[in-house]
Amino acid sequence: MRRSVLLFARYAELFGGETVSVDLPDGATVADLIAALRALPGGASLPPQPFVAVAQAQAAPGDRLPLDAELALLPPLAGG
Amino acid sequence: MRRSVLLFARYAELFGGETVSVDLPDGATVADLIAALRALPGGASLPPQPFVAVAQAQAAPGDRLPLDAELALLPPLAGG
Amino acid sequence: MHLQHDPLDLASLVASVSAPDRGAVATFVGLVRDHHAGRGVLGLEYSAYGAMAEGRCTAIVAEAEEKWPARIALAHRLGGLTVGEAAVIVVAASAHREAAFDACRWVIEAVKAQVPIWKRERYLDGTEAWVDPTAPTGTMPTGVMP
Amino acid sequence: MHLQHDPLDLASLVASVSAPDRGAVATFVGLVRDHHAGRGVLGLEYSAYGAMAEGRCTAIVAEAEEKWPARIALAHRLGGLTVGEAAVIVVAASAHREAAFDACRWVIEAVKAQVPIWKRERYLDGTEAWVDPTAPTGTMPTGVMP
Repeated sequence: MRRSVLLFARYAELFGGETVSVDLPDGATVADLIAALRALPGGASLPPQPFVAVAQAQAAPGDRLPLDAELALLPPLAGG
Repeated sequence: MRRSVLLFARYAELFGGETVSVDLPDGATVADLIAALRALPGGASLPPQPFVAVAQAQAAPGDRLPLDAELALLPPLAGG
Repeated sequence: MHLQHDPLDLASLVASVSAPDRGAVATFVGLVRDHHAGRGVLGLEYSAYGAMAEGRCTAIVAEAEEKWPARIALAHRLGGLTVGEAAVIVVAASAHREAAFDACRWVIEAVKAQVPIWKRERYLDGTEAWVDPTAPTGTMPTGVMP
Repeated sequence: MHLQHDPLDLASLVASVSAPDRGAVATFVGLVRDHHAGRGVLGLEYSAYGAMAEGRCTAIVAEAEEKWPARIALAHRLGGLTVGEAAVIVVAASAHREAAFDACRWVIEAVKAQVPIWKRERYLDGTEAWVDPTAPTGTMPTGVMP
């Protein structure tokens, strides 16, 4: 199914927008999401393990993506 | 010789003034000063090792008292 | 609300957690510096994943207040800042100064590690870049463009 | 001058040591608490061995600025204070937050250990006493009088 992913800061520039859409199979994991993003134009320069937030919480590569969870791809944090 | 000693806070109340005078021999030490103070009215309730400052620096019991150094007897510090 | 576009005010944050039974107040203020990785900085722009950043700040404050007998105030600036302005303020008020210091320090480290905020610096030479604290020091910031 | 009878002002002390190349500012504020050793406190009076206290404060600041790459501001109140007023403020500004925190904490400990200042508390029950931090906790303060 088609999932929308929120983008911020450098990654919004990388993909040219504040969201990007990817096609993911049912039961897809964070790792699947990262692979799909990496296949998009601009995605090749993502780091090996980018920070993915699922429902506004940091997610591990093996975590499944709940159907209605907000997905976001986060550049290295630079607050504080 | 007669030496004047500055008193503060609780010790000023103890001895009833902001200075007190004691007679000390030449070459007297901080320990001699404490002994002389302890012999004065009110001096009995001094702690075993009260804080003595010589020339505005903490002094050890064995330190000699320079002739012109300012002498002070300090209650337990309570700043900060 | 922990994120704000308006300037941060240390005194009001201190007042917000001070109380007659909390005599020790430790604070940390992070100011915009005039240099970074050897380059002169003119100013910067903070942006955030707003909802998650607010949520993480709230969670960090709650966790600190559980770990230590302290009350915590936390505010982070967003938008454009110039050199010398306060970017982040942490205040920890406690009856004990050890708890105040420990909680304050823990909170600023947690903010840096957990809160989704990003910083784009503007340099004296006219370039700009996204700051990447995970990049090896001494390397150029990523995404430099004129 | 580190000792003053006028109220302490955190913002102006922070400003006095902040600079464009010192982005991390740690502060400690000690406020007059409303209780001590289980007794309700109305207010207190600080007195000092003025010349020695100023000298020790200056020496402590100099020693901290030698130990850490930081600039230090230190101010201690004298005279009568009510509950909630700031009794002491330490500010440490550095390019590095570790140095700022460490220096700030070291200075407040040094002030407590080295600066000849005394505190007479006034209690809710109408009594007063000199505070003796070296006394066993739980004992009555020394010199209690109506």
